Order: sequence, then structure tokens, then C-alpha cells
Amino acid sequence: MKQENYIKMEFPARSVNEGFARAAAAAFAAQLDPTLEELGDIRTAVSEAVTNAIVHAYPEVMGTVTLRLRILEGNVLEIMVRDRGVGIPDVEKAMEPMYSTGGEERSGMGFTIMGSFMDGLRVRSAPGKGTSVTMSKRIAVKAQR
Amino acid sequence: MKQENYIKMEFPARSVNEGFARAAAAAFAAQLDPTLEELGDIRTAVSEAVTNAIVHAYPEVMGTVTLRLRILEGNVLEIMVRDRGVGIPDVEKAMEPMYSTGGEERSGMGFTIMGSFMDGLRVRSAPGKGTSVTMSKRIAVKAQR
Amino acid sequence: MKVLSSYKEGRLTLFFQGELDHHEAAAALRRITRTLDDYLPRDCVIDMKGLTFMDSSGIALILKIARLMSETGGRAWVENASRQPMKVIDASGIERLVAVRAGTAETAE
Amino acid sequence: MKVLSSYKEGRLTLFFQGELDHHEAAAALRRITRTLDDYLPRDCVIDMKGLTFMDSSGIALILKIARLMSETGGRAWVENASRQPMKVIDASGIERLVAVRAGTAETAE
Ligand SMILES: Nc1ncnc2c1ncn2[C@@H]1O[C@H](COP(=O)(O)OP(=O)(O)O)[C@@H](O)[C@H]1O
Ligand SMILES: Nc1ncnc2c1ncn2[C@@H]1O[C@H](COP(=O)(O)OP(=O)(O)O)[C@@H](O)[C@H]1O
Repeated sequence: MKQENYIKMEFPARSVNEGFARAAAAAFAAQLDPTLEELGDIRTAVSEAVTNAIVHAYPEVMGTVTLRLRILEGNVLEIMVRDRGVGIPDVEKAMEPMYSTGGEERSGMGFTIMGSFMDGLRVRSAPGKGTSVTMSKRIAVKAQR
Repeated sequence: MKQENYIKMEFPARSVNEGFARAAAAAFAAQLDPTLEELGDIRTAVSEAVTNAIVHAYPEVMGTVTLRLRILEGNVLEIMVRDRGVGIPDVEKAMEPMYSTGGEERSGMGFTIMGSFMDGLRVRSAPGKGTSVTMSKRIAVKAQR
Repeated sequence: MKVLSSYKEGRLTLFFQGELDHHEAAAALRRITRTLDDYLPRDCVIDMKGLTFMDSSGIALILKIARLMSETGGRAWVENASRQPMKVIDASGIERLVAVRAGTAETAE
Repeated sequence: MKVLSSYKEGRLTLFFQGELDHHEAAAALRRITRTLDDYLPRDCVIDMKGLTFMDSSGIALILKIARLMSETGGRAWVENASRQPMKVIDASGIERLVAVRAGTAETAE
């Protein structure tokens, strides 16, 4: 009767929630018994994606961010971050290292880090409609520790 | 421009999510700068309410639990736990200390602990429709620590 | 949650470590019942020094251990509960049923 | 996140502590800019021993500090990054722009 587990969260696009989002993601991921390094990777990727929704998606209004974590077959953690914000006109370009519309306080390395810390990264976006970032990572099954 | 903050979470009524729920609640509450004792009270109350939804609400099916945390004016944390399960026929009776329909693995002290660890506790339930438990706690504003 | 145990001269000490909630309680009870059956101790000490969290599921577990012990003519009590578990114990009023000895262990929290 | 600092003979050391994300970065930059203006140091060491988490907002902050230092003819570098921050630094490739001295501090994680 093994059932897939998930958690879906919704919160306002306020920067104070960045720390909350990665702590909650880490707490959920704990059931896969990740190593400290895997947990660090997950916290980092969540922080990047959630920060993007907070920084870039809603320049005018206070929108909301949805974070969904799912456990898929094969000890895979899937992370989805979605906003209903301005969207990304050219996703390919946005994903290039160092590309940023965010000025000096952004490095343009967010997507690069998500890509290198996770096994899978898929970005879907429609201008005026919003953006969803879906990432996945297989958590190694440990021998009895 | 001070805005109320909230977080809304939804997850399956599986016991593995009890630990997640209280960790996520603690991570959210952290922005109110609670003491360790206040944080312990919040974790305990969330654990009781979420466990009730997991243990009692869905005897037949696998339902979902909603946990919402809000920050209200005056440094008040409001916690709402809701299920769409069987409901409680007699809420007053259910809230009596030691009353339990859960057998030996339950103590019947869940509501008592929620009431004593939080400042406010309101239980609304309709048989066949579900239960919502709303709790609130004022977090003392600390002098600069 | 982990339960370690040590036995000496009729006294079994159970060391509770980590977080004790409903999810953990059932498995813990199975392991503890087996240990009690193995040793049939006269005293059973529930040492909570390493317990960082407990909710009312822990209260049910303590009462169950006390009942198992009294069935074989023995006694159980709680020791070294740190702040959060102690507060749950206080609120639940089980001290009328099971002895709770205040420990000095405030480190676990 | 906290930033402590110490100054000695032209060298300012900034001790980063806690978690460095976008929420924390702006306030940290303001404090650091003020400190740099106060001391006008020749070297600025960013000591990450106490930093338990950093994302790409930290990369932007490091680059900004390096730029501020080079404006006054000084240098900045990173020391003692523990595993998670080091991995972010590696992935971002800023080592071409700012020196990163491997420390032995693996305790912070
Ligand atoms: N959720 C989003 N909504 C709108 N634009 C986004 C979003 N995420 C990323 N972008 C765009 O993609 C660019 C690159 O993102 P990223 O690689 O994370 O770097 P950074 O956030 O540092 O700018 C951003 O500068 C922004 O223009
Ligand atoms: N979410 C819920 N759905 C249905 N019944 C509930 C729910 N929460 C509590 N109850 C009922 O109220 C009783 C008392 O709850 P509580 O004081 O938490 O003690 P316990 O969970 O240990 O039984 C439960 O035994 C159950 O009958």
C-alpha cells in the first residue's frame, strides 16, 4: 500500500518566506533519508527558484508563490515552484549563466545552480501568465547506517 | 506597508507528515522571533491537531490535511488545521481530558494540551463534513536580544 | 526516535532519543514490549534526557509502559525530561499515575 | 545572518554567520559598505566559517564587495567556506573573478 507523498504550500511573494521555503522543503525531504550534502543541494535549489518568484515575478503587485514537493518512484524528489507573475519572454536566454534582469543584487546564476544541484530542471513560462520551475533529484538509497 | 504573512499547506493524512508539519510550522513562526519555549508550544499544538486529523478524520479513505499559519496584528500567530473527514459528533465531549475514541495508543489529552499551550482554541466540526481547529498564540515581543 | 536500553540488577533503563510522536510511537512500543519481555525487570526507568520533542502520543506510551510493568508487579517512572516533554507531562496530569522524577537535564532542548 | 568584523593593519575580516539569501543580502551589503567606508582597508577577507547556507544572492554579494574593494585599489577574497557555500561558489565559477582560499573549516555545516 505504498503511496506517493506530497506537500503543497502557498505563501505571499515576500522575501521573509525564502528561509521558510527551504526549511520546509528540507523537513519534507528528510523522509527520503538524504545525506547532508543532498539536503544542502535541495535547500539551495529551492532557495533559488523561490527567490526568483519573489524577486522577478511580481514587480507591481504582491502575488503568491506555490511550492510543491512530491516523492516519486525510485526515491526521486520532485520540486515545483510556480508563480502567476509576469513570466519570462525568452526562457533559453534567461537560463544562460550570468544573464539577469535583476541588477547588481542578482548574479544571474540562479538557473545555473538549480541545474547543477538537481538531476532535472524544466522551466515553463508564458509572459503575463507566470512561470513554473520543476526540478527533480534522485536521493541515493543508503545502506543501513 | 506592513503586510500580513501566511502560509497554507496541504498534504496527505499520513503519519510520516506529522514531523514535517511541526517543523514547517516552527520555520514559519521563526519570523516572530519566539523563545525556545514558545516554539516548543507551537510545535506541540501543531503536532496534536495534525495528528488528530491523521488518526481520527479518515478511518476509511486517504484524505488530505490543510495547515494554515497566519501572522495577525499584535504579534499573534494563528494556526488552523482542517480536514474533510468524518467530523466530531459531540465537540464538547471530545474536548474533555482523557476522552478518546482512539484506543490504547491515544491518551485523550490532545485538545487539553492544545488548550493549555495556546492562548486561543476553537474547534468546529460537522459529522460527515470535517473538522477545523483554530488556535492562536501571542508571541511576546522581545527587547533587543 | 530511538530507544536505547541498559539493564542492571533488576532495573531496565530506556533512553528515549529524538522526537516522540504518533508516527514513532507504535514502533517504539513494539520494541519496548519485546525488551520488557526479555528482561522482566522489577523497575523500568524511562530516561528522557535525549528526547527533544514529545506530544500526547508520548503520554499514551508512558501509561502503556507503566501498565505493562504493573502487570508483572514492577514499577515504571520517568526521569530527566527536558523542558518541552516536561510541559506536556505537566499539562496531561499523568503524575498522578506515573512518578516523574525531575532531572537536571536541560541540555537536550 | 550576522556579519561581524575585525580590523588589523590594513586588513578587514568580515565573519559571515548564519544563512545568506536574498532576504538577508541587502541589509548585509548596507552594513558592509559602511564598514568598508570606515576602514578603507587594503585587504578584505570574507570569512565564511560560520556560514551555514548561501545561495546565488551570496555570489552577487561577494562580487559587489570585490568591486568596492578594487575601486579603492584593494583586494577581497573568500576563506573558510564550508561545503554548501563552497559548492555554490564552484557552480557559479566566480573563482575567475575573486580568489577563494580553501579553509579547513568543515565544522560549520
Ligand atoms: N519566476 C520568474 N519570473 C519572471 N522572470 C524570471 C523568473 N525566474 C527567472 N526570471 C528571469 O530569468 C533571469 C535569470 O534568472 P536566474 O538565473 O535565476 O538569475 P537571477 O535571479 O540572479 O537574475 C532573471 O534575471 C529574470 O529575468
Ligand atoms: N480531526 C478529527 N476528526 C475526527 N475526530 C476527531 C478529530 N480530532 C479529534 N477527534 C475526536 O476527539 C477525541 C479527542 O481528541 P484528543 O483530545 O486529541 O485525544 P486523542 O487524539 O488522544 O484521542 C478523539 O479521540 C476523536 O474521537
